[in-house]
Amino acid sequence: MATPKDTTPVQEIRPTTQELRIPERFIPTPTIEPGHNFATITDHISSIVLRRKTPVGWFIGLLIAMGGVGLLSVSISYLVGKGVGIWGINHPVGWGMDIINFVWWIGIGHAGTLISAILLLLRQDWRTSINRFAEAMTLFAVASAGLYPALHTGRPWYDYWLFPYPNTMGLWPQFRSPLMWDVFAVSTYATVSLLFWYVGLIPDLATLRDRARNLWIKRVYGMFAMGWRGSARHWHRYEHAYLLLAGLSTPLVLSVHTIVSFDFAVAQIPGWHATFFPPYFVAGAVFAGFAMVLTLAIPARKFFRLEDFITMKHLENMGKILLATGLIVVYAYAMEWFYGWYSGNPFEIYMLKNRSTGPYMSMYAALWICNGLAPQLMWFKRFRTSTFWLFVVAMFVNVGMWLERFVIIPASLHRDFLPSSWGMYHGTFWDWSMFIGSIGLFFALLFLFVRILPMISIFEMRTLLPEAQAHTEEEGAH
Amino acid sequence: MGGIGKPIEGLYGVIGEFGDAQSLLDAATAAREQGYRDVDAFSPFPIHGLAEAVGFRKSHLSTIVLTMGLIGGLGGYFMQWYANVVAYPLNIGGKPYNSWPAWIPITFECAILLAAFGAVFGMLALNGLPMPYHPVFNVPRFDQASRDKFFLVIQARDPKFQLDEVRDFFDRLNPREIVDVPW
Amino acid sequence: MAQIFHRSANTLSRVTIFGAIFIAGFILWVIGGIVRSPYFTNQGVQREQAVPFSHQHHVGGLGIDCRYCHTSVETSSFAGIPPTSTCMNCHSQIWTNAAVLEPVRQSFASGQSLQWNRVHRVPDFVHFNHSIHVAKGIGCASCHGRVDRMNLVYQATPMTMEWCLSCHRNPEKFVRPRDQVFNMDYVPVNQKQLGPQLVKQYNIRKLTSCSTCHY
Amino acid sequence: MSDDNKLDFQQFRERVGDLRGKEYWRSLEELSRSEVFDEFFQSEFPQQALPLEKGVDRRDFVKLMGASVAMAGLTACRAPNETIIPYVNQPENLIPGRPLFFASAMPLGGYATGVLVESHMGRPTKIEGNPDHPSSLGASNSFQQASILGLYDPDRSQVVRRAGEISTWSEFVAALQPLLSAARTNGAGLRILTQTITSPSLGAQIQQMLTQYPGARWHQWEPVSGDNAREGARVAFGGYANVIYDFTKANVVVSLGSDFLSEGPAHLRYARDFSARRRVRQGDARPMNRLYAIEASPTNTGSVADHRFPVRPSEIESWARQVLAALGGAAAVPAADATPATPVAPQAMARDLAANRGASIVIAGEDQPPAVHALAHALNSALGNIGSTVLITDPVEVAPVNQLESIRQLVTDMNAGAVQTLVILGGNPAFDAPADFNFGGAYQKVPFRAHLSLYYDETSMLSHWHIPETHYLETWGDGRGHDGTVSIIQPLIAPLYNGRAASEVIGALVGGLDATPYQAVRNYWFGRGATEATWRQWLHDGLINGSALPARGATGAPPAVSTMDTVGAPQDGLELIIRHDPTIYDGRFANNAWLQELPKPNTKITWDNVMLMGPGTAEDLGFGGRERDPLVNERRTRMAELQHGNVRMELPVWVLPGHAEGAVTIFYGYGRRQGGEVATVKGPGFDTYPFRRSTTMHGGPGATVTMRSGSVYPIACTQEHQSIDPKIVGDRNIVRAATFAEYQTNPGFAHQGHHAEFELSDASMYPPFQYTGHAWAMAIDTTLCTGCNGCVAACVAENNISVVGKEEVVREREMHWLRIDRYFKGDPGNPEIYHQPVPCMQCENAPCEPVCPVAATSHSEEGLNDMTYNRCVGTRYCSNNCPYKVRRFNFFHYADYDTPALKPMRNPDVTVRTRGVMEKCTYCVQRINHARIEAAKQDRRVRDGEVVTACQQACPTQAIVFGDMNDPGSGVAQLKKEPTNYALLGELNTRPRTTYLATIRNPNPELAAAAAAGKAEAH
Repeated sequence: MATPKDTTPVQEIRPTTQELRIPERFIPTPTIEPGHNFATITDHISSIVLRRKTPVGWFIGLLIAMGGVGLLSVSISYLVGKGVGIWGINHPVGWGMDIINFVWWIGIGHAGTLISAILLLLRQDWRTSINRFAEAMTLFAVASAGLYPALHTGRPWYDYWLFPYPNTMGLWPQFRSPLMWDVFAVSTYATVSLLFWYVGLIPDLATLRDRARNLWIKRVYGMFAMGWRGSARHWHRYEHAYLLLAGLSTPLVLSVHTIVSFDFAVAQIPGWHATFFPPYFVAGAVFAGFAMVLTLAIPARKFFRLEDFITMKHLENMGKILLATGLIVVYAYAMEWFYGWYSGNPFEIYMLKNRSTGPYMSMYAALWICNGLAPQLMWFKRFRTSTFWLFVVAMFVNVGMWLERFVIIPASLHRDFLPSSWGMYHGTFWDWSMFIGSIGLFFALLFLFVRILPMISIFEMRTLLPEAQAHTEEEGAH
Repeated sequence: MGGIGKPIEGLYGVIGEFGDAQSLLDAATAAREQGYRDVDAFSPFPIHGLAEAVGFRKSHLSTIVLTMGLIGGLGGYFMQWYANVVAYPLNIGGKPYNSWPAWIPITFECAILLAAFGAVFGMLALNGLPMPYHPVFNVPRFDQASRDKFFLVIQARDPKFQLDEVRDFFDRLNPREIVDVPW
Repeated sequence: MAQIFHRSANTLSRVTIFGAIFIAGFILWVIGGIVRSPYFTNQGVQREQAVPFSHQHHVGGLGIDCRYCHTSVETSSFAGIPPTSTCMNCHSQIWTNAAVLEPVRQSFASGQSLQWNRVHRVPDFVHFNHSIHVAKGIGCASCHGRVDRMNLVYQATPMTMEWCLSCHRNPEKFVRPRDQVFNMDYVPVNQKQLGPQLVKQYNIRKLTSCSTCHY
Repeated sequence: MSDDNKLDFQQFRERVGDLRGKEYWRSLEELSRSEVFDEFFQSEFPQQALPLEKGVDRRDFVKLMGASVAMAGLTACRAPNETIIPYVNQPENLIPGRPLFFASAMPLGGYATGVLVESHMGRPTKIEGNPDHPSSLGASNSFQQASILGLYDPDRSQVVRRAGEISTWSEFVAALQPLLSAARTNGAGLRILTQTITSPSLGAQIQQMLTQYPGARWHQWEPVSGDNAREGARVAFGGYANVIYDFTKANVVVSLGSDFLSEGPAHLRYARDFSARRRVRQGDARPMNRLYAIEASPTNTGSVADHRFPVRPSEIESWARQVLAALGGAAAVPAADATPATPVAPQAMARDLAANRGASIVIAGEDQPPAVHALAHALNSALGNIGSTVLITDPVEVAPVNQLESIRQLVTDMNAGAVQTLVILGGNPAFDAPADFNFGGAYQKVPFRAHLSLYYDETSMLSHWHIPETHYLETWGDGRGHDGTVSIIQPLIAPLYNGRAASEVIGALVGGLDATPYQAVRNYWFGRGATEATWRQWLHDGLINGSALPARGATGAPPAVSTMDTVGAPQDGLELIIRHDPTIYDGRFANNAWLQELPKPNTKITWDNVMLMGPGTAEDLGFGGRERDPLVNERRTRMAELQHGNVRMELPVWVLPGHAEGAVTIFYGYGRRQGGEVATVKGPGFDTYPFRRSTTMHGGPGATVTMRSGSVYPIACTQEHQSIDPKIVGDRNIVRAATFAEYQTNPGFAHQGHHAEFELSDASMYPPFQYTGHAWAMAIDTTLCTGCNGCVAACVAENNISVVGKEEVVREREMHWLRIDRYFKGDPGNPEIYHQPVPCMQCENAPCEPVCPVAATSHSEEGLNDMTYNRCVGTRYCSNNCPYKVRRFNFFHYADYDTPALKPMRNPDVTVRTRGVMEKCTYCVQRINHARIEAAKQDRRVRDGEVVTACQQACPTQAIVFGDMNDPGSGVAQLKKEPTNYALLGELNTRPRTTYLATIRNPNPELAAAAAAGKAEAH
């Protein structure tokens, strides 16, 4: 039988916009630049993964990240060997950068699922080109976050006591504790995000399986593709499952940071004990998450020439989201003052006084600048549409969200009820080394991801093309 | 190549390759109209209406997910109730043994977790995945199915399957090519 | 496109998935068994002693009361390990030159203590008190087993926390009349009826607060 | 055979039963001779009458270490193989696993205070006061509590040394002989130097020695000496005398720089008596006493005074004179005197005193010059207090001398080469003798130098011979209390480190009699009519009844005060005050980590000595709040150079509100160069003895201080205070106080007005938990707390609390379960000072519990907030959520598992905590459980007073009361009904079981009015 190999190079097929019959609304800021078809999309994205030669920049980046991982492992060994005393924590400040970083990472870990799930339900098809990337980021952020609760305990080798299992002590976890809620929320979130991400990957893994030339690489991708063959029935169930997952992830993603906020809201320390923490934290998480997506997407699209797929439309939308969530966060900051004043409670009032004029006032001021002022630039289109300014603002927000957690955790603890036990908190070398290390871990994973997996969902990109539209007669009729 | 009316040894079916989604959809519809039942279509992305066109009726996924979710929720609550009320009741900060409000978060998380498992593994199971080996992979150009080509297969086990008729049928749809798919 | 996997891969892949789940469950089950096994609890592990002292002979045979040697069992948290002089009370009269007793005579002459290998050991963060258990009608045999039938003493019960709790939660299942505490052969007759009655009589409380044992 | 065996056994146990009742207070002597047992064993096994001359010897002790069950902390789940090592001959009455209590006495500064020592299987583990002893009445102070650590201290000297080389006792004795024979012939050249001695037996030995060597001389030196008191008494009464005060009879007390509540041999007794007149209760009509304190640097006594006048040291005398003058006393006010800040005060005080003739006390501080002491006596006689509230007895010391002159003489002779042999019995003169004497230099001129001391210290370094001294818990001895009551000191354990007692060294000098300390003491008293019975009674009681010195009749002629030399008018410039350190005393306790880590009263500084000054003075020196507060937040402070005379030294500055302006206080005792790792490395501090010259023993005018801007010094202070706005404390109703007058008109003041908003609220979405059975609770009377630290030290000793060291305290990681919060109120120049002991509140709605993910902290059915160390994973969430911040976390492996010497010291009833575990006060649950078990064995409820927490037991003023809230008859239940009873941070609905009785002070209405008037003018 004749089997002519399809060797048509990418450049040859470049129909014009007219030929592609691209709807008007796409022209100004399209989610995908004109001139693409199934083949070009497929080849471009998969080639990033499959091309033989790895760019030098990637190696350099991975090397630096791996340095961070090294630092992390040193810090962890020293921590387990010596005790949490190597950190700056003390009485009264029992939680320092360990929990700050945990909350910070978890917050960042929200964008992915949010983009994938909620924007999917909202039929925001511009999400398509960034969701894969964001989901990966989520997973790696949650991985970094997970380090801290596990290692912040005084005796980490007994952490397994937090899991309910029948034991010779006849003891069980104490489920009234928000930390137990954390255990379940974070592990569920990690698992579901992983599944969601993997399900999204299956058809693309099949694509890579078919594109790869080396048999073993084919087999590896083939193994994870689980023999996906694009059957119509499979596609149907697949989309159904994906939609259900999205539906499940949406409340999940909201619950996770709600529960993280309970760690504080349930306690009665002034500055923690506030009923509006859940929405406040969730908004903060989205805020932080999108900032991190921008921080990563802007360099990535440049480096891998993905401007065609991650267009200015995406960046601008994310800028708008930054602005929206940023305003919610600022509202929360304002409410803290209102509640403090309205309660007339001396402890609350002093807590606010101490935040704004106490030893950590500089932190609090910086927090307002980063999370309050910087995002306001997003009101203006010329900032929203400038990758430089977007990146700058995103960086401000990243820092700001870390400061927010600092202000909430140590700055509330260090002066609580009895002045006799007031104290100060300062991060030590090991606090910072562990933080930097976790960032290293995050980026190391990210670098590996972009090298071995498609950072943009290929099959979903295909559906964005007008050719993807097909109609049965009945539909065609009217 | 066997006789009329009965499946042919070693033949899975006949597959036709098409250039775009529309023609695949039309082909699938045509095949159904021809009365073929064991038809399947392959595309690089989900095509609206294609599954129905090849005779897909209904997915039972929702039921599975709902059941799993309920199991998860009830199980989660039971776990907490058992641990803190039955197994070792302790006076924790003067709160009652059965402090149900404190148990809502974990109940919820457990429900979500199991429901998600239901969705993913249910989908895979219903799709009969993993299935790394499948006859259609024998089709030389089938690797294009995950790029930009569209395929329609009529299986040999279809009661109406007649090799020549099927080939003719495909010819009429003028696909890029027609291939017999061996087992 | 050529097949990249053999036909068998289909079965194989499914088997591995289910196999993995099964194996994980199996391993957990095994661990659960191990921590309850003598390897961890030392239950039933006999320990060599400098002097092969036989409770079977002294208690079962001669019928010496537990308290003759373990003098402080009713007064103190610590039941007491008899001083050499206690051994010599009799063995200065009988078996005065039995070879096995040489270490005892040695010890008494030199003033160097006999060294016994500890058989029953609760962790240092558990504060167990013999006297109150005896006073509340918990028999020696309930925890230490039929010592009168042990040639070399071994730990008869697991002595894990869940084991302690089994009685602290349901004392009525184990309590016996005070005068039977030191009786090795005591067999409860209709504990169902006697137990609750004794619990009331000795006003035994269900002590499951953490600070009952841990402080 | 088994039957009659059982029968005898029955009797045997009955007898044990009889004896057990008397277990407490039992003496080793009694232990060894209990007829019941002898007879029993005689009859049964004649060949085994067990001889037991002494207590538990070292070999037994080593065995016991093996036998004791709870040795170290949490271990792995896999049990290691252990061996049990029983006795060979078990002492009767020693019931393995049960503590015994023995009466003894702890000497300090020569004076012996009765104690009860808890002994676990031969290991002394805890000191309690002896309720029968007049100097303590059952209370105990931090020195006594910490002496347990002093006993086991591995840094103690363990061998005889000759010129630093290891030697033996017999070699020392041999080396002595030629010298002694020489001394015997010409007599001269032999000197001994001791500290203050009240021990009759030792005194007798020394006298015997002096008669044996006519030319020999006996010198005494103690840095914290009573010289001024002695001289004052001599001026007043024409001879050395011992003055005893009876505060139970005093309505008005005037303290002239005296810290009688926490210093001096009788402070425990005085604190008890004084507090007896301040305990304000419903339906108790007795008026509250009133305390005026005139002092320079704040003391515990001053901190609880109803009126505290911070004045420069030199002004105290003029105050006294004005009061005396106002009373029409013998002496007019010398014209030279400056008039004090508030002229109205002395008159008012005088009127108050006059109104309470015979029922008032004027007491002068040990550091005050003789003149002030004399004036105090003059005032007392003028007020007719002598004979009623003030008793005069003969001196308690064996040979009272002016010790400054005594050591001056010694040094002169040494320099003159007149000293051939010097034997120093205890003390550390090379470190603590007056700087201008250069004792060390003179000492080295002596051909034969021997030094007996607990540590190989600065003096030992310079000695030919060093002999390790026995700790008081290791040897026999005797001593007198503040009123002369004699106690026999009996050992709890054989010398751990081959120590020798002073009596043994004297024995060696006298030659011939090589009596053991036991024989020495025993022979002395049997020589004075003691019988076997009385002797055993004394040991049992811990004192010789009726051995107190008789009070002299009131001296007719009022003391002559006009004649004596006066300090003279206050001068310009700063005045220097030199005081001994409140926690490590004169430096002898510098190696005691418990005392080093004890927050010093009022300053709350640990591990260091600082230069104290008032806020105003600091401002003048350019170290005001703006410069100070940021540093203090960070547990840091500035260095300043202090110059006095020709001595200059850089010292860390610490500003203490209420410190007299124009004066600075420094503390001596730190800066040890030798004598233990803790003393020299972990807590070195600064050696301020150079400032202490024979002319400036307690400081003096003419000091200059200059700030060193650059250098910053870390201070391990457990409670920052400069940065705290008193308003905050007020807003939060942490301290609730009123005057006695206000209380009488409105007893419920603690729950009214602003306080009303901060009451316990029962609002809860859950039904309250029902506590049938016991409900343990505590009430602390803040009126009575003097901040003396006795309770804190007791808590450390009882609960095996780890020492963390200066660096960790600087990092705010101190581990004390019980802390004494100190709050200032009002004018920083002269604030009211409040002490508030804060243990775990044992909240019924404990915020710490619901947040623990593993139920490591939970509630017992008796309402205790249990902390299960072995279950704790260390999330620290509980500590974060504790509003009182009483939880303590083991950030590192603080507990010392390795040092063998420290293992037997630990309380076997309390788990030693490991790294990564939270810990906290549990109301001494081990004591509760012990009591509950004993009660349960007798089928009864635990009686009130059967459980006494360590802090309660130590407290000299009985400010802490613990018991069963559900027992209406219990003391604590009564106090909870008091109108002044309030819950700290009650509005948080934590329902704390520990509550406080509001502070009540009794200021002089006249002065209050005057003050108000003053304010009015100001506005």
